[in-house]
Formats: sequence, structure tokens, C-alpha cells
Amino acid sequence: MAESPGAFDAARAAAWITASARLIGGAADRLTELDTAIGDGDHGRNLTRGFAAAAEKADGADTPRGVLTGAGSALVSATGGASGPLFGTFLRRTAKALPDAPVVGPDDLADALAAGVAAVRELGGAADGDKTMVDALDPAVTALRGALAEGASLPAAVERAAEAARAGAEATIPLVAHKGRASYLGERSAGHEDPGAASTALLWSALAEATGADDG
Amino acid sequence: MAESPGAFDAARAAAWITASARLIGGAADRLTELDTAIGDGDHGRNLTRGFAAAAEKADGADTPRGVLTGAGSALVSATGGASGPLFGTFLRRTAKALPDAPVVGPDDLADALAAGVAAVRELGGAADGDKTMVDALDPAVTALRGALAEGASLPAAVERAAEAARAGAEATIPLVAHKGRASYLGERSAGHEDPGAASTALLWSALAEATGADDG
Amino acid sequence: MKKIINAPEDVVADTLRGLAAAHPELRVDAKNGFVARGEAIRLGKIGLVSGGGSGHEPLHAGFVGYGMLDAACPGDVFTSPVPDQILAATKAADGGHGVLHIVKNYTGDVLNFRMAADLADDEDIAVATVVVDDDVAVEDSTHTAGRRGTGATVFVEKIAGALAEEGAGLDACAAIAAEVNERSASFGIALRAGTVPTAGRPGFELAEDEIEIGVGIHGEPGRRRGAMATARELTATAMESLHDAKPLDGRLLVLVNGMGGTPLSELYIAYAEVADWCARHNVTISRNLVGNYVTSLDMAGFSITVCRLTEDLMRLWDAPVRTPALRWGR
Amino acid sequence: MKKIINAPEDVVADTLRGLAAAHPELRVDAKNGFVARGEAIRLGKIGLVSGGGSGHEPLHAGFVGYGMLDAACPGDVFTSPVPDQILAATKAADGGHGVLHIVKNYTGDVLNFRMAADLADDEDIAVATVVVDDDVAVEDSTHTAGRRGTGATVFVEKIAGALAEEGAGLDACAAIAAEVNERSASFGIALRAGTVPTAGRPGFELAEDEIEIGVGIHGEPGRRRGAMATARELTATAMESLHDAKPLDGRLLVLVNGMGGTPLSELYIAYAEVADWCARHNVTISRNLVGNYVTSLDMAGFSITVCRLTEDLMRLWDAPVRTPALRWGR
Ligand SMILES: Nc1ncnc2c1ncn2[C@@H]1O[C@H](COP(=O)(O)OP(=O)(O)O)[C@@H](O)[C@H]1O
Ligand SMILES: Nc1ncnc2c1ncn2[C@@H]1O[C@H](COP(=O)(O)OP(=O)(O)O)[C@@H](O)[C@H]1O
Ligand SMILES: [Mg+2]
Ligand SMILES: [Mg+2]
Ligand SMILES: [Mg+2]
Ligand SMILES: [Mg+2]
Repeated sequence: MAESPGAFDAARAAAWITASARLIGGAADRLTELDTAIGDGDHGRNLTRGFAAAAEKADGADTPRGVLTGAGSALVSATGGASGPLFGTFLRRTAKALPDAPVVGPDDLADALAAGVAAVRELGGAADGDKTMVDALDPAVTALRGALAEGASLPAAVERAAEAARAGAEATIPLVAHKGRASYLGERSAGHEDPGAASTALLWSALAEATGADDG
Repeated sequence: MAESPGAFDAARAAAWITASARLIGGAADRLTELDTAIGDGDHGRNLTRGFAAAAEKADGADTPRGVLTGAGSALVSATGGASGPLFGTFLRRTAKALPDAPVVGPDDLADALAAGVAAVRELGGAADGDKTMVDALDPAVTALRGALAEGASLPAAVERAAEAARAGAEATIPLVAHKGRASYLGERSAGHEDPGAASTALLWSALAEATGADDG
Repeated sequence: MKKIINAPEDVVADTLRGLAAAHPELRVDAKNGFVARGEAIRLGKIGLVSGGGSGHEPLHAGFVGYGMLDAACPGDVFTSPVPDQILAATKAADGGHGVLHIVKNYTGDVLNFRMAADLADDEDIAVATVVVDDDVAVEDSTHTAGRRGTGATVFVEKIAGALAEEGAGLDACAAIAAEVNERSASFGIALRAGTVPTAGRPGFELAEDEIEIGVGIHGEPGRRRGAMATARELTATAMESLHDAKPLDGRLLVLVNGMGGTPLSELYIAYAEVADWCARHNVTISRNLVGNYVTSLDMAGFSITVCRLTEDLMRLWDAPVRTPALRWGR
Repeated sequence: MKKIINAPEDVVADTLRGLAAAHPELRVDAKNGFVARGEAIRLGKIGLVSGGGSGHEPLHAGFVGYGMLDAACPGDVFTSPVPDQILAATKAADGGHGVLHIVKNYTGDVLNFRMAADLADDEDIAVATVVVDDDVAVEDSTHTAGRRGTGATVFVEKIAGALAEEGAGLDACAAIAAEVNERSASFGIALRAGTVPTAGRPGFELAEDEIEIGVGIHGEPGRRRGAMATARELTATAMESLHDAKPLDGRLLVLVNGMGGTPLSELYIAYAEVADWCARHNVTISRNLVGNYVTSLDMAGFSITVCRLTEDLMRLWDAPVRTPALRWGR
């Protein structure tokens, strides 16, 4: 049984991972198609495999930190490609930045997610506008923090973050890639949505689902 | 300068070979297409190469026998494939059966051509109706001899032979091949004209041209 | 048609030019149309000559070298060589004790090699001939030109080549070549036809779910058209045809051969299924070869060739070989 | 999509199954996701581990054996392996004196190998890493992920492998691997895209007269689309790009590499033109390799890789090697 909507506990963390697995599995063909256009056509399959493994591990801990650490490790062990280490690091470093408590508050969660995003930047070296997952991750945490600062509830704030992630992903379409495989195409990478940004948007939709879910 | 229409001399023999080279060169694409359907798609190119080489050797002798021996040898040396030895043998054994004279009469020519056809049968082992060049060669010599027996002139008789060769080639369409590459297809070889029979018909058209040509 | 070529009519000459540049250990005589070992033939060693149409690379020139062929004569694409070049290759391969002609069973090859053997006889070179006819997709009857020569050619060239290297005589080399052929069988399946450069379009057209079953290596369609199936099913079709023609027993040498346009990974998948099939049917595979050895231009597909080995044949298969396309032991 | 496979998602597992069946001299550990030499590593010998996405066969597993790799870890098709399998391969390849990771420069490969190296460090295995980035079609700038690793990987694996066999230490092996990479350059051209089995359709579509110039080995389009041209022109495009990036001088090792769907004859034609180009530009080719070594599924096309040799590198290139895909000297 999950805590009230304002708080984030192990069950909600696990729900985030399982919802991610479901949304990404459902969008696998679209993600692969995006990756076929400017990459190597494996992104949908990579993440489907990775999040399925992560979801299997999602029940094994009592704290959000434990859940996300386990999920992140499982993701790294099962995904491969660029997205495995990057998404895995996002989850593990988000986890590491969380208080080691059964329930964490909205601001702690937002700070931890920001730490996760920073870790992705550091590992991958991507800047804003390089046409990577960072272009969805960054607007999402910014929107999350902004909404919480304005006094929004966690579900409402994460909903805004998810919208920002989607907008960020769409905004990658005209960009020329400077990181990842799409960068090999130079100018020809423009005109296509970045697959990693698209899957990142799904991750935030899953978080919105998990934090907003009624526990009745 | 060639002899009168009734006789066959070195010039007419040479004219046969050069006309063959021209007709076959002009039909190369069609022959290749026929060979693509039930063979390996090289018949047009093989014979074009072979008869071009034969035509180059066609001027070097004073007798039909000499011309055709030289042409046949050149054909064997340049063609390759099944058709090289078979057409080469046809020419060489026709030559061998000719009287060693500067001019040969219609009946001697017909007998010699019949010997050439028999040699093709022997070398290739094909029977009538096996869907090979024999199905054009055989009706042609039969028609030639028949026409001569009925008192036709050589030009007229060769014209009849050429028609018989064309008819024979067309009659291979429904046949199932029992020799050559087309035989690998079994029943699937039916419905296509045999490329070697088609080129044989051109050879007889060329002979009609060469024997009928006015020397004025 | 899209190919890495200069002009359709230059394909064979340019391939030989590349072979010569890449393999200085070979003597590529473009003028006379043959490829021979760079070093002179050892006096007394039986010479091995093979040849046939081009488009089957690495066959045959890729098998010239120690332990295999002495000379090969490539014809035009899918066209047997002419007697003159076969004679020239035969002379280059003659060490004074005779030459073995290894001929794939196609009318053109058989006739041109026969004419060349007659010419060699005129020059007092003893020639023995083995005609390879391993493709069981073709019925061996008077209603066909007989079984085609395909993958077993590699086995014949390797094993007879090893025996010749040991100093055996012409009769012994010819006998073992015939024995290898007799003990071998092949079956091929095509997923996409190859394109003869001068023809410019594929030998046949297949829909997305169609394959040609019992296909040869010259772009001709197979015995029948079938439905696309899994590697396991395709392999079973081939293995069953092989087994029906010549029951598989004893210890096998197996070649899973690519047709030119099929990547190695798919050939390994096919081999996995061949190995499984053999395990299920209590057949032992003692030696194997997986790769593109007897190709058909850029055709996609594969063939399986099996040879039921004897002690002797296995020893000769294992003997050192050093050619561009097959190399081990030195 | 027509392939000799059982199911798109089984391609890697089935390929490994075939590899295991065909090469009993290898240890194929499907569970832990690596392929190693069958015999235990010699104590003290530096271990060489490589790996990367599948679909490039024979790279990498085909280069496991004496004189080259100790272990390889194939990922899913076009997907780098995960740290766990790299760690397992690293353990299998460790003879107590450290392991060299040979990594092609792709974000996924670099990150996963880095994580594996960290894990190996936790287990007190010394790991050095060489990142191969030879593909000069990609600009080496902060605006890209850096040059891709392609054909030079074969050179690095062969030459570092030979040095390791001689008993050199980890630093020396890493240094020579870096030197080979530094002295190498590659450029690729595609005539037809390959098809990722699970994607089901080609990575890009080309018209009959179009090619992709400066293409990689993962199905991504190249730097630009161009018009189909002769082998001589295609080769000149590639050679000039190589020469612009790293001036060609001294004695070259040249690889003319097929992308998987291109037959050997076309590669020899390309090699003929490479040799001609070098002759015209006073560049000496001392060693060469022509064939399908670093493929991209069934993509049609070729790449050219050059390495400017030193005495040392030539000696190590010539040293004996015994792997499924590269073998000489024993
Ligand atoms: N350096 C990087 N920093 C951040 N994200 C990256 C970087 N490189 C790649 N990515 C992300 O990874 C995605 C591709 O993931 P995926 O297709 O699974 O891996 P691969 O590129 O190895 O095939 C890209 O769409 C991009 O969003
Ligand atoms: N045994 C044979 N007897 C007579 N003609 C034959 C025989 N085999 C093949 N042919 C003829 O040869 C033709 C094919 O010639 P060609 O395509 O040049 O040679 P190949 O079959 O070697 O490619 C066939 O169409 C057929 O007419
Ligand atoms: Mg990808
Ligand atoms: Mg033909
Ligand atoms: Mg032919
Ligand atoms: Mg990938």
C-alpha cells in the first residue's frame, strides 16, 4: 500500500519502474524507428530489455533509494548500448542522492532527480541542445522544481515535468546532434526526434503515473 | 567477288559468318534474356564474343572448307560455355564434310551441314525435343534437303531452311528441357524459348542472307 | 544493379587484376587466362587444374596454392573457360607426370575441358579428368544434364591436392577425387537471386516470402519455389534431401556455404541447425567449414555440402594448405 | 526482410550456438555472454578482450585464438555488451598480469567497457584500455561523438595480440595498440543498407543510382549521399579522404573490407583500384587483406583501412595467428 500522493515511497518508486517498463515496451517500435532514422535501430529493444529487467528487481527493497539502486543496476546489466549506462546512472545517482528513508518528500525527490540528471551530463558529456536525452531530462527537472516552488503538489508538479520532458523531446527535432550516433550524420541528423529524449519523456510520464496514482 | 547464287564459295562462307556475327550481335540482349529465364544469362554475350572472333578469321582462306574450319576454331577459342564447343563443332564438322574445293554445290553443302548437325548431336547427346539447338538445327537441314530435292535453288532452299529453324526454335517454347542448364528446372523450363535454338535460327537466317546475296 | 565494378564487361579482368595485386605469391596470366602458383611446379608432382565460369569467388583461383590447385582458369561470368586457356593452365601445371582436371558437371565445362584434354594429349601431357556432380537437387537421370557440380568441388580440390602434394600418381589422384565426389552431396537454397553484371537484372525475382529450393550457382531458378521459413526448417529441408540422396552416416565433413550476399552470422545460424539436425539423427560431424566458398555473384542464400569421410580422406583434409581462401597448417 | 534466422530476437544466441558447434577449440559461454579460447590462458600472458555489438561478424568472436584475442563479448545486434559480460570475459582472459580492453569508439561501448573496468578494478584485475577511432568519415571534433572504430580494430587486435603472445607487459601491449590505432584510418561506402533483424527494414533506402559515402557499420546513413560511380571512382573517393586525414606514406597495410552483402569478386576489383591508386601516388602497399572482416549485417559496400607500418608492426602482423577468421603460420 502506497503513501499519500504528496510522498514518495518504495511502492511508488517500484510503480515508477514498472510503469516505465510498460510505457517503453508499448512504444518500442516507435523508439526503434526513431533510432533507425538517425542511429542504429536498437533503442526500443535495448530499453525494453533493460526496463523489463529493472522492473523484475523493483520489488526487492523497502526504500525508494533501495528500489532505484536495484533497478538502476539491473538496467545497466541488461541494457547495453549508450542508453544502458546513461539511464542506469540516472537511476542509481538519483537513488544515491535520496535520503535513506522509507518515505521521501517532494523537494528531496526533486533534488535527487536533479542529481541524477547532473550525473548523466557528467558521464555522457552532453550539453543542452546536443540532441540527447539531456534535452528532455533537463527541462523536466527544471519544471519539477519550478512547480514545487510555486507550491504545486507532487503529482501536479511531476505532471508538469512530464509535459516539459515531452516538449523537450519534440524540440530535439530540428537540432543537429553533437553526441551519440546521430552526431555521425552531421547536418543530416536534423529533422528527426532524438530516440533517447523520446524514451526519457516516457520515463517522466511513468513517474507522473506513479506519483499521481490513487492508493484507494 | 562471290559466285552465282547456286554455288557456295569462300566469299559466301565468309559472308555467312559475318552475317551471323551481325545478326547475333544485334539480338544479344534478347538471347541473354532467354538465357536468363531458364539458364544463366550469358548466351547473348557468349555468342557475340564468339562470332566476332570467328568473323575476324573469316577472310583467311580460299575455300568454304578453309573458311568454316577457321571460323569454327576461332569460335571454340573465344566462346566458352556449352554453345562454344557445340557451334564450333557444327562449323568445323560441316567444313570437314565439304569437298576441299573453292566452290561447292548445293547438295554437297546440304550434306555437309547435315554432318555438322550430326556432330552436334553426338557431342551434346541431345535428342529431338530435348529443347536445345538441335530442335532448330534438325528441321533446318531436313527442310534444306527437302527443298533441294524438290528442285529449289540454293537461295530458296536455304530460305526454307531458315524458316524451319525459326519454327523449330519457337516450337521449343512448350517443351521441358532434358539437356543443358534448362534441364535443371524440370517442368519449370516449359514456357520459354531455348536460347540456343533461337541463336541457331539466326545462323540460318545469316546463311540465307549469304547464299541469296546478289553479287552484282 | 549496383556493384563495385568499373564496367560489366571488365568484371573478370578487374577481379584478376585485384587478385594479382593482393597475392604476389600467385602468377596471374591474364593474357592466357589462368592463375597458377608463383613458384614452378615440383618435377614429378601431379598437377591439379580446375576452372569454370567466374562469379563463384573464391572458387577457383582462390584455391591455387600449396596443398590444393596448381592452376585455375576462370571463364567469363557463369561461362566455362575455353579450351585454349585450359590448355595453357594444364601446361603450367604439368610437372611431367600428368595433370588432373577437376571439372564441375555443366555441359559447357565438360565440353571445353574435354577439348582441352584432347589438345593436351596432342602435346603428350597425360590428363585425367574428374567430373564433380554433387548437387542432389537435380535428378541424376537421362532427363537432365546430370547433377551439377557445386560445394564438393572444394573438398575434391583440397583432398586430391593434399594427395598430390604427398607424391601420389595421376591415377591415385584421379581415384581419390572421384571417391570424394562419390561420397559427397550438396543442396542449395536461395533467398534472393544474384545479378549477372552484363545482364543487369537478377536471374529471378522472389517475393518477400518466397525462396528458391534446390538452387544452383548460376542464377537459374531452383527445382521449386517455396515459402520462406526458419533457419531450422530450411536446414531440415536441405539435410533431408541430402539424406534421401545419399544416406548420411559415419563421420561427416560439412560445408555450410554462403552464396555471396549472405553474411557470416546467418551461415553460423544455419550451421547451428545442421549440427542440431545431425545430433538428433545420430550423425557425427568430424570436420566443418563455414563461409563463402562457392558463391553465385551476390545471391543471398546458402548450400550445405556433406562428405562421408574415411580415415584417409580426413587425414588429407587436415593436411596443410596455403591458398588465398583456405589456409591452415602453415 | 529475408534472413537465414529462426527469430529476430534469437539471432545472437543462435550465431553463438553455431560458432560453438563449428569451433570446438573455442569456449563459448552463452550464459555469461563471452567467447574465449578453449585452453586456459598462459600464466603471465597479458589477456586481450574485445567486444561490441553483434552484426559485424567475424568481428569479434572470429578473432579469438592464438595470436589475437583471448576473449570477446558480443552484445545484442549493434548494441554494446553490458558490463557484466565484459567483466566475465576479462576474468576469463586474465593470466594474472592484466587485461587489455580493445574498445571501438562508440558511446555505448566506451561507457559499458569503462563500467566493466571499474568492476575489474574492484576484483584487482589491472585493465588498460585502447579506444579505436579510425573512421575518418567522422570529424574528430567536439561536435561529434568522435571518430568511429571500424576496420583498424582488426589491425589492433592482430598486432597487440602478437605482442602479447611474445610475452610483453600490459603497458607495452596498450602502447602498441594505441600506436596501431594512431597510424590507421578507415573510410566506408555503402551501396545498400543492412537490416537489423528486430527492426525488419533497412536502416536507409537508396535509389538505384545512389550510395552513402562515409558510412559507418551500424546502419546509420553516411555523411552524405552521392551518385553511384565506378569502382575506380569510389576507391579514389575513399583513398583521398584517407590521405587528407592522415597523409599516406611509408609502407602500408591495407584492408579492403566487405560489409557483409558484397561478394569477394567486387572486393578484389576494389583492391585492384586501391593498388593502382597507390602506384599512381607513389605509396607502397606492403601487406594486404581482402575480405569480409568487419561487416554490418547484410549491408552492401566496402571500406578501406590503411595502417602506416613500422618494422615492428610488420613483424607482428606477420606473426602466426590461428583464429576462425584469420589464420596463418600454423
Ligand atoms: N553522450 C551522450 N549523452 C547523453 N545521452 C546520450 C549520449 N550519447 C547517446 N545518448 C542518448 O542515447 C540514445 C541512444 O541510445 P541507444 O540507441 O539505446 O544506444 P546506442 O546509441 O548505443 O545504440 C540517444 O538517442 C541519446 O539520447
Ligand atoms: N547437350 C546439349 N546439346 C545440344 N545443345 C545444347 C546442349 N546443352 C546446351 N545446349 C544449347 O546451349 C545453349 C546454351 O548456351 P550458352 O548459354 O552459351 O551456354 P551455357 O549453358 O554453358 O551458359 C542452350 O540453349 C542449348 O540450346
Ligand atoms: Mg541505438
Ligand atoms: Mg548460358
Ligand atoms: Mg554459361
Ligand atoms: Mg546500439
